[in-house]
Amino acid sequence: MSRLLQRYKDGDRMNHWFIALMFVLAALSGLAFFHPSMFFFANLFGGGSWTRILHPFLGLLMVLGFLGLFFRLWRDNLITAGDREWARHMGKMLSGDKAGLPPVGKYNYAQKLTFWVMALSLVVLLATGVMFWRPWFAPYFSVEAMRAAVLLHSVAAVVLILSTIMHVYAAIWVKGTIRAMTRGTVTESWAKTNHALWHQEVTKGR
Amino acid sequence: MASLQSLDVVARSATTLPTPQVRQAIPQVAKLIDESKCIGCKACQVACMNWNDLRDEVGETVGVYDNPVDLTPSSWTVMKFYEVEPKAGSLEWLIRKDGCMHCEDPGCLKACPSPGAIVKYANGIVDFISENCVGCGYCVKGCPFDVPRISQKDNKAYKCTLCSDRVSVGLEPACVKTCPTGAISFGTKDDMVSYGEKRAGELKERGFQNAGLYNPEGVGGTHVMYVLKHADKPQLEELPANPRIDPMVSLWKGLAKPLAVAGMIGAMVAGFFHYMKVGPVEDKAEKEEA
Amino acid sequence: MTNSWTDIKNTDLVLIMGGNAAEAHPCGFKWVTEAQQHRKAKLIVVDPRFTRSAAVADYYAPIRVGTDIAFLAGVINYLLINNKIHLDYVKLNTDASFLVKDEFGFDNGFFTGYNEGSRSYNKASWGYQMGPDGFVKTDDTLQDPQCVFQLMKKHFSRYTPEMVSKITGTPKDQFLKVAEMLGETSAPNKVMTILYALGWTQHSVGSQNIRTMAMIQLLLGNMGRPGGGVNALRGHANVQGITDMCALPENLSGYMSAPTDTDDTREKYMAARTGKAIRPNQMAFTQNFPKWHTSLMKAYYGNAATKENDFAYDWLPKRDGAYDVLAMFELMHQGKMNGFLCQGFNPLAAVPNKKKLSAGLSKLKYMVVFDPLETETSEFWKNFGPLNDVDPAKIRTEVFRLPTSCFAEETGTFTNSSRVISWKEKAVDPPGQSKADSEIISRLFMKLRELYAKDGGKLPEPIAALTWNYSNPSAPAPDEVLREINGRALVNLLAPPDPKNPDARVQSRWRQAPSSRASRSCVTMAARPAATGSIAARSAPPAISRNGAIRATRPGWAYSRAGASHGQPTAGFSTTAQAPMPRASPGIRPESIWPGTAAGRVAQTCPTSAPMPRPNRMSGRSS
Amino acid sequence: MNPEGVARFYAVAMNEGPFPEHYEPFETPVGVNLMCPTNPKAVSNPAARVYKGDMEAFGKKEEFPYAATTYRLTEHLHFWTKHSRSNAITQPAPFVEIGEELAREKGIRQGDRVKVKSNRGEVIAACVVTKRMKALEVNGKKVHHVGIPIHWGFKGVTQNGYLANALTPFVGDANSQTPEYKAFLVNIEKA
Repeated sequence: MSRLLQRYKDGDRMNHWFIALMFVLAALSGLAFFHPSMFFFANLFGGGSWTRILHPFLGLLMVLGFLGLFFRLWRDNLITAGDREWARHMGKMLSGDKAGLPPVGKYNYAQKLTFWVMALSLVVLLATGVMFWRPWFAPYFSVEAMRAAVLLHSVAAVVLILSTIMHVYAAIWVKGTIRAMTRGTVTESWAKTNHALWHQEVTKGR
Repeated sequence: MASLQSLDVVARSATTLPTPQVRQAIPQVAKLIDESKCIGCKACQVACMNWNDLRDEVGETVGVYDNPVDLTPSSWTVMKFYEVEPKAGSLEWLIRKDGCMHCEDPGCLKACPSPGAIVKYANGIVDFISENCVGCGYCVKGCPFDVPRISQKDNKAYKCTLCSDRVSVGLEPACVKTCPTGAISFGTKDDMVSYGEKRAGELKERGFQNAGLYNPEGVGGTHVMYVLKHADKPQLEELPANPRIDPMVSLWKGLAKPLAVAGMIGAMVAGFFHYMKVGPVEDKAEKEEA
Repeated sequence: MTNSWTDIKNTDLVLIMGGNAAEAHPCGFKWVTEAQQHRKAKLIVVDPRFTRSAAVADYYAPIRVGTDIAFLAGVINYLLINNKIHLDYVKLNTDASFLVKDEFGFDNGFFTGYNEGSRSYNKASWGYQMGPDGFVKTDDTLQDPQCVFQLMKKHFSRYTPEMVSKITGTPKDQFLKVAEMLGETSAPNKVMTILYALGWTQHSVGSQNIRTMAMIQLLLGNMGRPGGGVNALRGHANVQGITDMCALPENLSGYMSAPTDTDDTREKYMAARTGKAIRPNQMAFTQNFPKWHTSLMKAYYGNAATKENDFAYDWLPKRDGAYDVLAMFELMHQGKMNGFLCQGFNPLAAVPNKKKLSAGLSKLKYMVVFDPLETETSEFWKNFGPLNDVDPAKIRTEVFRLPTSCFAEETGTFTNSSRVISWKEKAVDPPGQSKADSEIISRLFMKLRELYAKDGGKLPEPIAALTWNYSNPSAPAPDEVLREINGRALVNLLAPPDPKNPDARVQSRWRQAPSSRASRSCVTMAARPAATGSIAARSAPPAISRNGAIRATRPGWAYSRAGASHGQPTAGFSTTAQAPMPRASPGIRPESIWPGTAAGRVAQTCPTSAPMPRPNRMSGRSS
Repeated sequence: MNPEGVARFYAVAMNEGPFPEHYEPFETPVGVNLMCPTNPKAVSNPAARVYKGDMEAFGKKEEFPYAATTYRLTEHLHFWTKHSRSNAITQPAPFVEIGEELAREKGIRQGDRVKVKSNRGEVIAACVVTKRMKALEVNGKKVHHVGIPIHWGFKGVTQNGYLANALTPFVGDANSQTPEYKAFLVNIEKA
């Protein structure tokens, strides 16, 4: 049984799960309006009107939550020269051949990408969402502007959902990852295998 | 105001399966507004208020005859006055009765996310069913004529019902009943179209060369039509020249829907099979130690 | 209206001037759109503003306010010099050929006989030249320089298109365009109608505005023809009804001129009002005046009105001066009138110069307001900031407000612009303690009568002897009043033999005309010594007259005159009088209270009959 | 029906003359009667009754240069329907109408509050600036019109307003005594 390494502090984890929760609620309530086949989600929120009332607030909370995490993690997610190298070998990653990949730090290129895509789509969701948030803000925007807004809002939402699906799958697929967010720790061997450079960093001087 | 039977509902918002299509024998109805006979007396506005038991706020004069100045949740029709000079020096005072056009292909219905909040009846009337309205305001974005208004009081969308309750029992809409000069007529769509074209012809004789019937194809024709003195320039009266459901709305409520759903499901399915084929990533170290 | 609303659909050209039919009369306006669509009629609007009528017009010309006579006189000139007149019609049906006294003249703004001090004319020099036979001299060639036609040519020749444009501000080409379009209807197969309202009457030259138009229609031969006429559009549902009920101080019921101080005997009164034909084979409408008046007095006083007491002539109030709406408030302002019963009338809002009105009302001892609404007048004493900046402390007038029922809250009739009378049933009960005007006035009358009986007083007879046979004297039922006004036979008369068919005898009845309660219900009594209680105010000028069952009913003399007109049948009257129309005739007969106005309708009831003599349009009051 | 038995072109019954003649309104923007420029006594109807004090209450064109007229609107009936909610909704508040040219001269914009003064009183209301009232060329000079609907007062369910008859002159037709509501003089300025 190898040593455990601290990957996330409690704050980070609580923040993450708060976002996750808000995402699920916002996504379900949003999808209810997006496609008739998913309108039944509205029942989870007390019917159409309540869904319409709650969705913007859920979305707002998600964004605020993400803001918190953003400030904790943005530095670790800056794209580096190593990432470009790693990107070239992404194919091996998908076939599960870890050995063929250059060593990475706390996050690999794909994770960083997901981080920024999520951040970006949340910005779009917030901006466009406000534009047709009834009854408060919608009256200040022209119908044309709102038409563009609803379209962009949907696109951004889909992007966010897709990247989240990927995010979740990756966590399930790479064994030993989930405990990072459930317990905050990972096994040293997990770190060696998946984030060699980060492992060196945290074990340096021991 | 749902006053017809569910059998009469031929189109229903946010509904993926077909609605009853058996009622084929019902004649399509239409209201024809003959601008050349309209004296802007606003009797239709008052008739609408009285039949539908609406009473808007007593407003202010903002410097025009129009009052209320625009459609509101409690004013489903208003007279709009336009001082225009189609030819330089030839002043005309165009008076248009504004309200829902009851499109054959209604943008509001297309945009509405709430099942059954907006319906189209077999006779062509587009109606809002308030009990299903969630107040999202999508109908506002869907409408090419900027008609629906959402109440600040109850967050429901409102507009002209073409007096569907009266029509369903064989009466004409209240505004038609009231119009003192016969500027508003009501009948089957076919009759109204031919009468409208006749009137347009008579107006041409009277010197309005560009008189014509406003029954825009872009929305599949409308069940409220105008006889315009200047059908070539409907913009003179804030009527869109070629109204159609906005491309952004079509995309949003058209292609975007299946694509997105396919994408999301696709992503999950892909993940599943990837897992099954490649299997999980486990770190060697653990194995060795074991 | 000389014609009916529905008749407008028969016209080829509609002129709207001095009115705004589309806005003020939208329901009647349907007949204009009807004519436009189905008869391809053209619509011309002449107005200072481009109105909602102009919005649906074929041609619009602007005009400066108060210059209609210049415009229309210019049209007359245009018609005369371009010979756009219906000459046969003019020769047959107008006084064009009559010779006028040589003394008559016009110079620099004044006709002959002007007295600057009294601001009035001595009309001695104006009359026609009378021949030894007692008839007017005429020149059928219309060439005599003193004949009306030539005088007219001379008078209106000064109104050149240039002058018209200079005065009215109407661009010359636009004026000529209108004149030309009007001129086209001089063709015998073309007819024009004119719709006007208060835009012509509410001027210091209001009556002449309308007269000028009447002259145009005569020149064009458009009077008394379907689709023609000069049509005054009344202000609301029943203003005609109130007018028919002698709401005017100078009238008794049936538009019979009321006596003045100078008519101290019945003889004088009759002499001044009984007309005599001044052309051979003609009749003067007013030659039966004594018969009408006697009928009225029998209706007022029944058996108390006898030949011996001159049919109670002495009991009638004698006007000591003008009591029109302006005169009344002038008296008030001078402090000479200090009590005011204000029935269905909002003078503070409706009468000119609010400041003067307010000052006048403040000098009253008391004012009683009968109205279904809280009128400004009833609160003239209250300070509403700048909107009504008065000091209640300084106003001593005691104001009583008597809530009355509204039109939908009482049974009765409406008389519309066409003089068509419709009976209406009460729809709802009046709120609270409101009462019908008729009940309020009747109770007041009963109280007065009681007081006279108890305390006597100067000349009690007019009140004491008045016919008042209602099942409930304090609240006459509308149908009772209507029945009474329809008149009743005192004695059966046989018509004189028909010369064409001497054997046949037409059964006719001499009917007694009843009084119109309105002659009292509309009284505003000036609390002044004259116990004769002068008829002091129209209860409701066009500005705001009220529907009321009683005032909405008909003047009864219409029948008695029908009887009277036997023996001298003339186109119009023999037709209408003998037409079997007991119920319908009331709708038609009152037309004739405006001399000649029946013609338009007669032409319809018997299209074959020659166009009727035309009226001199008496006053702007017909709006 | 007339003693003549025919219609009259020539009517002795009329108080100001057997033939119609143009006379200016008692408040005239022209000042003279162009039909008889040399006769100051025949500017306005010489037979019209004018009471003592009212002559003085007439305004002159120097002080009140604009021709005004009062009128009804289709949405209301005189001073009754301001008590009715439905009518109030369709025409809620008092206004006056002027042409675009006059508005430009006076710096008045659509909907501005304006003060209209006659020699007898004043009215303050919103301003409707319109193409429908154009300046007219009268005797070589421009005459502007000011239109004043009458329907508002200080009772009822409409917005309160001034009574239009604060402005109108106390003089009537020489035959019927119907007041001259339709032609008088005012001045107008931004309130």
